[in-house]
Amino acid sequence: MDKDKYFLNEKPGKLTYSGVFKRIDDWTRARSLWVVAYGTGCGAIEIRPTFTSRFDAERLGMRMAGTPRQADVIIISGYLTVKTLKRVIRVYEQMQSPKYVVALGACPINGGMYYDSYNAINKLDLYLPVDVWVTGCMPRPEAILAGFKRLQELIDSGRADGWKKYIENLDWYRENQKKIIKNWRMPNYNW
Amino acid sequence: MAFFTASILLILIGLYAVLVKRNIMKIVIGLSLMDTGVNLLIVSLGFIRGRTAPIINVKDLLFNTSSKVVDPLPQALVLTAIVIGVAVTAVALSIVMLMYSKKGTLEIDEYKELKW
Amino acid sequence: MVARIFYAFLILLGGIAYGLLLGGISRKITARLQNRRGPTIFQNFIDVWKLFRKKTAISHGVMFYLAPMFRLVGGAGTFLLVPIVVGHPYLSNFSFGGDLIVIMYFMVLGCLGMALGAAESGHPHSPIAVTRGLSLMAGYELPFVVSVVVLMIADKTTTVEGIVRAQQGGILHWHIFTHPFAAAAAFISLLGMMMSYPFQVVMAPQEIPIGPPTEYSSSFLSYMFSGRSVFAVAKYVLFMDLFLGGATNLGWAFLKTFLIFLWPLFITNVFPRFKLEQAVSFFWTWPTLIGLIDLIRIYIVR
Amino acid sequence: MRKLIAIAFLLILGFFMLKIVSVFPFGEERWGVSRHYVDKGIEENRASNLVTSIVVNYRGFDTLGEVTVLFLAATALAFLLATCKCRKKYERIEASLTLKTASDILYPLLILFGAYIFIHGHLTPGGGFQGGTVIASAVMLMLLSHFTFHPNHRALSTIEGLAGIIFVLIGFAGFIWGGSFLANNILPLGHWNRLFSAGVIPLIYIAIGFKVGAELSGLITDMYKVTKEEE
Amino acid sequence: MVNPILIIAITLASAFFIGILQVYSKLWARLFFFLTLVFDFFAAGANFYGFLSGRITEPILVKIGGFPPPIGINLLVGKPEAAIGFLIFTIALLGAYHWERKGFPEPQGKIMVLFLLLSLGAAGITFTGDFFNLFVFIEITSIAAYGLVASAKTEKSVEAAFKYMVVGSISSTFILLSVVFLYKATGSLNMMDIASRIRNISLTPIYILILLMFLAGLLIELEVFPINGWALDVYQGADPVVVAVLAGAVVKAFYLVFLKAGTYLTLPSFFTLSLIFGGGTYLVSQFIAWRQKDVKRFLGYSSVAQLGLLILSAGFFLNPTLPAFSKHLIGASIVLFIFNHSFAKSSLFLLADNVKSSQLHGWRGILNKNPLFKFIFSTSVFSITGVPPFPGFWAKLLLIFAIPKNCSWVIGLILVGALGEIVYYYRLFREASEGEGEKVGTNLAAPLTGAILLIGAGLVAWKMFATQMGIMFNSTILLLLAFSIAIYILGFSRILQWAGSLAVVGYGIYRMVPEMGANLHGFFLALVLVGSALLLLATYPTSKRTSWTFYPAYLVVVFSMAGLVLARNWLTLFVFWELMSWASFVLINMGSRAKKAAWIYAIFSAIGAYSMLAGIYLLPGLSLTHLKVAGIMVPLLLVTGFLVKMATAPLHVWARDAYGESPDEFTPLLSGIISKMGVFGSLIAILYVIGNISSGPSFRYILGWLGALTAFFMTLIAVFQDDLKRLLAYSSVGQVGYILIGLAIASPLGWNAALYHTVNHFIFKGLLFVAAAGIIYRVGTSYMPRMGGLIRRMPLTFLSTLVAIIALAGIPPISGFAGKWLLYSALIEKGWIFITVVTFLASTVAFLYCFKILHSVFLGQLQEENSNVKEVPFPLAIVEAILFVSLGVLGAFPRLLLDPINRVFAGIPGMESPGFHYEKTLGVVSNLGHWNALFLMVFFVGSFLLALIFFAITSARVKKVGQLDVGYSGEVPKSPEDLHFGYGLYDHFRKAVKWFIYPMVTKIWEGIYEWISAFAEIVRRIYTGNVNTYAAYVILISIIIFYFFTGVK
Repeated sequence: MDKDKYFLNEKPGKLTYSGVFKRIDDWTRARSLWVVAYGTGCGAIEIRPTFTSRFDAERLGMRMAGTPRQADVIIISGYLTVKTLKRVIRVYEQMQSPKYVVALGACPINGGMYYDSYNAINKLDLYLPVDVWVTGCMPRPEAILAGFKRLQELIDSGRADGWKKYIENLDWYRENQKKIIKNWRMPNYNW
Repeated sequence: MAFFTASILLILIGLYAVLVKRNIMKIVIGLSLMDTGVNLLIVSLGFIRGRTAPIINVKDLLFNTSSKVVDPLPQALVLTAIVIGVAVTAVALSIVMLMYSKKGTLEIDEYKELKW
Repeated sequence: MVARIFYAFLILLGGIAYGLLLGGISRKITARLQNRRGPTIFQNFIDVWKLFRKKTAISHGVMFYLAPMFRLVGGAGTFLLVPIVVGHPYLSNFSFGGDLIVIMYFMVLGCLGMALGAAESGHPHSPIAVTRGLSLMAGYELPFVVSVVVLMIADKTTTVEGIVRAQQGGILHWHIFTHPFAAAAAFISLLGMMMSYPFQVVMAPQEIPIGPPTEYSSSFLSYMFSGRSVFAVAKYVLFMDLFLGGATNLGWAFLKTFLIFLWPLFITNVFPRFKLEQAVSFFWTWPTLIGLIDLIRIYIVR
Repeated sequence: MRKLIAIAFLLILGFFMLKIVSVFPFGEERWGVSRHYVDKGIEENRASNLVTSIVVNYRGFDTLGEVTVLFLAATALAFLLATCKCRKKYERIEASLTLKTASDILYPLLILFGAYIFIHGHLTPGGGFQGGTVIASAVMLMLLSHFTFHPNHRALSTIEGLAGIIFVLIGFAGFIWGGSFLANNILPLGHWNRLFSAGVIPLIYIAIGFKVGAELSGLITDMYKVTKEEE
Repeated sequence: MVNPILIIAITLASAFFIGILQVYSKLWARLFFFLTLVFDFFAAGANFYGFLSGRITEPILVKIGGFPPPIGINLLVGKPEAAIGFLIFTIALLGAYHWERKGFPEPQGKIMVLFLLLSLGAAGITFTGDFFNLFVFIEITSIAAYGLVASAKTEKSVEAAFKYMVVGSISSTFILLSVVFLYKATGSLNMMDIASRIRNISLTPIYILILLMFLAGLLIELEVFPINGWALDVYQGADPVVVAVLAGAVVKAFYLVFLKAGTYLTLPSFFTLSLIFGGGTYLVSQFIAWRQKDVKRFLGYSSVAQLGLLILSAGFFLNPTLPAFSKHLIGASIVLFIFNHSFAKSSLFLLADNVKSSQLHGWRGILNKNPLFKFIFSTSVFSITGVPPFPGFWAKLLLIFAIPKNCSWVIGLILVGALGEIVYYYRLFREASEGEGEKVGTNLAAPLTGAILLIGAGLVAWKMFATQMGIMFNSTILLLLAFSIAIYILGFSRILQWAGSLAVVGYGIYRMVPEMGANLHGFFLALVLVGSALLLLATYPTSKRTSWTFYPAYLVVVFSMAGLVLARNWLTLFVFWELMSWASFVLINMGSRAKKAAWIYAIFSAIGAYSMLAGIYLLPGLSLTHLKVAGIMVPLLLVTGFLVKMATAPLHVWARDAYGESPDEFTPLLSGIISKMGVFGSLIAILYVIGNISSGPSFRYILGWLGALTAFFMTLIAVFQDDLKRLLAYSSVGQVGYILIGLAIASPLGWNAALYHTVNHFIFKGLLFVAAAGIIYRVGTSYMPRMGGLIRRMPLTFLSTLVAIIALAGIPPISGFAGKWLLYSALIEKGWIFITVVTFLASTVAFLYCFKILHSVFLGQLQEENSNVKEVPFPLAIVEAILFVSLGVLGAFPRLLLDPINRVFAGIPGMESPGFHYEKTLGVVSNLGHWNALFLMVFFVGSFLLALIFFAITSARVKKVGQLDVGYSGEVPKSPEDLHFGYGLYDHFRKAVKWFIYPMVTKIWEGIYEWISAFAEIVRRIYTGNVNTYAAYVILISIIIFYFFTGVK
């Protein structure tokens, strides 16, 4: 595992993550979560109320990002088929660090009602490092907001490091991913 | 005057053939007629009333000739004109023969490949 | 000169901060209009910091790399060329560098830079958005030019200072009152310049999410964000100078620019969106015609 | 309609022509340069026939051109019909014995007559052209009556060319010895109304006679042959 | 001196002799035939030379038979007769030689006799001094011609011969009748004698009628419209060799008779008649040729038209009221016309003989088969259409300037006709140079001789008449032009030719240094020479496909521009203008798909040149000083000429394809410098002419509007071009529109703006076109959607293009802004506010295509097929570097250019003060505003670097990602093609502005073309092909002549 290659380590002699800068960084990251909501399953319908007037996720500093390049959080909203997984991985890998994964509903945890489906995955954390799970089938916006609140706490306290784990255990994740995605044909991981 | 009128009429008849006739031979005939008309006109232009031909074969004519003979010059000219007319007619006929050999018809309307 | 540069730097920082703040305010107001609480008005500062401090960024090539700098310098340059307080040793900025014509062309520099960078990313959305932006620019430039020419002819000067000076002596000397139609045209074209609804075609979230900077991320994006903010402030200040009689001190400047800032904000929140061709046609007809009223008046009265 | 238009055109044209000739009353005495020919013709050329005098000497150059025109016509005709595959129109039948015999008798006579005409061209009405035509009519008569009659084409060409050359050479002789082309002062003019008189005029007329005879014969032969070759 | 009678007699004798000889030996006959022709040629030549050298002063009078004129026939050979005689035998010799090489039709002897007698007849017509003798010779000629026309023995040729014969017989009947009537009326047949006798009798209507009858017969032979159907049929149907001799020699003899008739038969209505018939024939024929698809017939139309022009000139020549100098000029012009037409048309017909098909499509591409063929063809066509330095040009010029001012409508007629001529001749040119054609024959010696004679005659005419007309040439320019042509011989090695060209231009610069920069002329001279040298540097690598002619033509363009800007005289300017236009036509035509473009360019060049010529004609003086003219016509005509080259709307139609399809290495010059000649011209036109007319200000205001509309519409159209060069073409045209606005303002500020922008436009557009050349050279296409991402492969080109584009868009720190700033300042100062608005808008729209160039070519996705392209070739890169550095330097220090411009204007009254001054902090200060270029540059570069350094230190780690690694909704893109957005980049904008980009002007021009073609189509239907009809026309026209030109009712 080449940590320099993926910039997990700090650049020597530059502004570091320690001290007051780290504090500010974590604080702002927690309060400026830009979300790419991948509407994989029925959870997609819950994202809209979350972000609009009634529940107003924006007051937490969140907003929808138009492109994975600018996003901090990816929401896996519901069951994930093998076909979709490939896209999800690709989107995740195009996001810039630090980045977080929020999984909604039962399906990403254990397959939910699709536990025996031939093409729905049962355990998302075999393939992507999930920071926050929000259970329910589906979770209501309140629950989603609660999940994000939890994510903010994690970030603020510097514990949301799924992206680091992903890089560190990239080989393991890849193996799992390739096991289930037969026609791989994807560019190599960038970060 | 009758000579003049007649020869002009001949010319016009020739021209009429050229203008109206559809048969190539008739057009050539028209041209020939025209020539004849012109020749006649020339000769009659040279005529002087009461004079003889300009051939001085008698002694009497040797003196004061100009009051006794007609103008010889138009006659000389007409001689040339006649020969030229013959030549043109000959060439015309040969061209007509050639034309006929190409298309087998003398109808002028068939010879309109060149136009516009 | 050094002091001048130093103050200019400070003013620039102030301008960026003001711009970010205005952005936050606008988000807040929008949220309130939509019956939401909305983010804090300092949300933009948080966003910029977060973006600036992201750990990684990607680049697609040299132009891609340089474009945010272009954008920032273009915005900052425009801001610094427009005098905030005419005659003030520092607050008149670098307005000796050029007159209104220079400013109008300098404004394009930043856009051009960003367009180049965006285009180099190779993402199809970028050129779509850039071409839309340029087309829209061709649209709103006409009424704006009409009103600017009205002012230039009326005041017999092409400098911003001259135009500001011509408006001194009372509120009724402001061009917004002396040349109401030209001002109206300019303010309608301001809507296009600010790319607010109904002219929100460039960053059209519905079909080409966030437009040109699709591929930009992290610190690049934070530069762009700052550049855009200061650019907006530059436009407000310019409009203040052109139509609202300029400012005699910073207080007036803040007040007037804030008023100008409110105008597109209120429009943007109540209108749906034009298609691009509708937008261009709109700009080339109604605001232009309105502006022409004053232009013809000037032409005759002159 | 076409005819009417044509007639209208021609009537207008005829009107203009009549207008022109109406200024020259018929038979009116009106001398121009020909007064000189009439008055001085005998003195200068000694040719009784003034027309000949004009044709061969005063306006001899025209005559040279005239000869050329005829030569041209013959050449052009020969050239054009040389490869012509002109279609045969009707069957030819053998001429009757009477005709054959008569033409056999007439042939030398006609040639003789033609020769007479052109030799006496400066004395009597007639001359080279007329004589040549008579000769050619003799050839035509033979062609029509005899299937087997073939004038020697080479000989005709040679005669034709030589006669022309002689005409030009006589002109040249005038140029060299007489001071100008076709000058009639290189030979003694002789006496009025004699056969041997009028200087080069009879010589030229003889050359023309040969030439015209040969040319017209050739012309007729050419035209005749075209139809005949098809048989 | 050779006695003319000898020529005729010997020819006759040998004709008779050949008649004998051919029976025995064809070889000897042929030998004799040529011997005779050679003798004739030398004899006629000796006479002509005698007259030329002054050894023979009096006309040669030959008394045939020794009789003085009225009695006997006589030949009268003066200078014109000798000349025409020489011409006849030269053409005859060439034709005979050509026919011999091709093979005489059988029987050979006969055809040789006919041929000999044809030339003899023509010579006789020329020499004779007797009317009846004339008739005889006309008959000789005609009969020989009937035979020769039919000599091909095809259906067409026989038919043509028959028609010729019928109409010819009517003609000779008229002539014969009138000769006899003349004799009857005057008592003489001698021309001189009749002339003197006619003077003594009163010309009653009847006499006039007789003369008219003669003239009618002659007019039939002279092929005037509409009684020339037979002639056209002959041209189409007969063997081209025969036609060459007929058109080249025989008709000229008839023309001489026409002149003689006009001289001797003092016909009062001769002038009117020749004007009506000559002018009518000329005009109508030039236009009905437009729809003609048969090349030979179409050359026939051209012949007829030329003859019409000659008839018209004859009318003027014999007009007694003409001043002596004009008469001299017209005489010279007639000589040149005859020479030009004889050799050029004969050459063309002989060339046509080498081409299998006589249909237009059969000529497709034949020029590319044989360079010699191409040379002859181009020379002949150039000469006929009046391209300098060929005799046709001088002829036209002399004729036009000889025509008195009260007949100036005739000029219009001549020029309009000439325009029609350009249209169809260059359509043939276009067809013949397009693609690869069938093989052509190699029987080219005779036409080659013709072509060489044409060139020689052109040079001689240049030497003889240029000074007489007041055209002054700078000897250095002439030397350099000679060098330019000489470069041709280096064509075996392209690099040598290139180096040689550079050397010649370098030498030119060295010689011209003293002239440069001192005044307006010097300023443009510097631009032309230095600019061309730079652009020439960049031509080498991409000029592979072009021919030997490329560099000579290029240099001719360059030096004719130098001559043009140095001209102190309108006519000199015009000559060089034409030279430049046509040399650049040659260059444009070298583009492989540029044939149509070149055609349109030729047409519009001609429109411009002719209207300019008409303007110059109407000017009260020729020197480049302030001229007082009345009315708006003169400036309008002059300016139209210049606007064409500037491609100002609505005369811009040629520009798109000419710029887009011309060879890539030439386009920079076309856009960068040649278009600036229009600027120069407009500048001097505004300065010297428009400034002095009473409606000058409003005229200039209209010009300003033209410029603004050009700028706006061309810019708008440029946005939607997908072809790189076409886009740049429209852009170029639009930019020149700005210059025109600056010129039209005519204030110091405006002219400063115009000249500044002129130089600047040269720099950035030259750079862009050079870059385009390099890119197209590397990528192999100019279609932008197929490029993209080239920044990765051509960084230098991208950088220079970027700078050029910034200059083009006029964005501040780069120099392009200076022109914009000056222009807007001038406009606002002047108060042309609506123009200001339009101009502003145009420059905003320009950003659209600027982005398009950068994006489609350099940015976006690199296509797979371009993944291996290299940076542009070295010379191009150097030129790019020089130009973009100069853009940057000028951007920071505009005074480097503004000061020289101010010096240039210092000498012009009213322009002494430039309208602005310099201050330390404010930079350039005008009455209205200020602009500190250096500050902006420093500020921009400084803050940019600052931002960059700050970013580099503080930012996150930046990783370069792959080309295809873009946010693509999680998908993995397959190929760059899917991602590159190049095609239809501005489709949405198109919807918004669709009302503005409707190609109205193009449609209007096309409409004009179609309407004229349709009209021509209707008119040419009168040639029904039916001999009855032809005869009827003859009668009708005769009647009309008789009716209207005599008193007889």
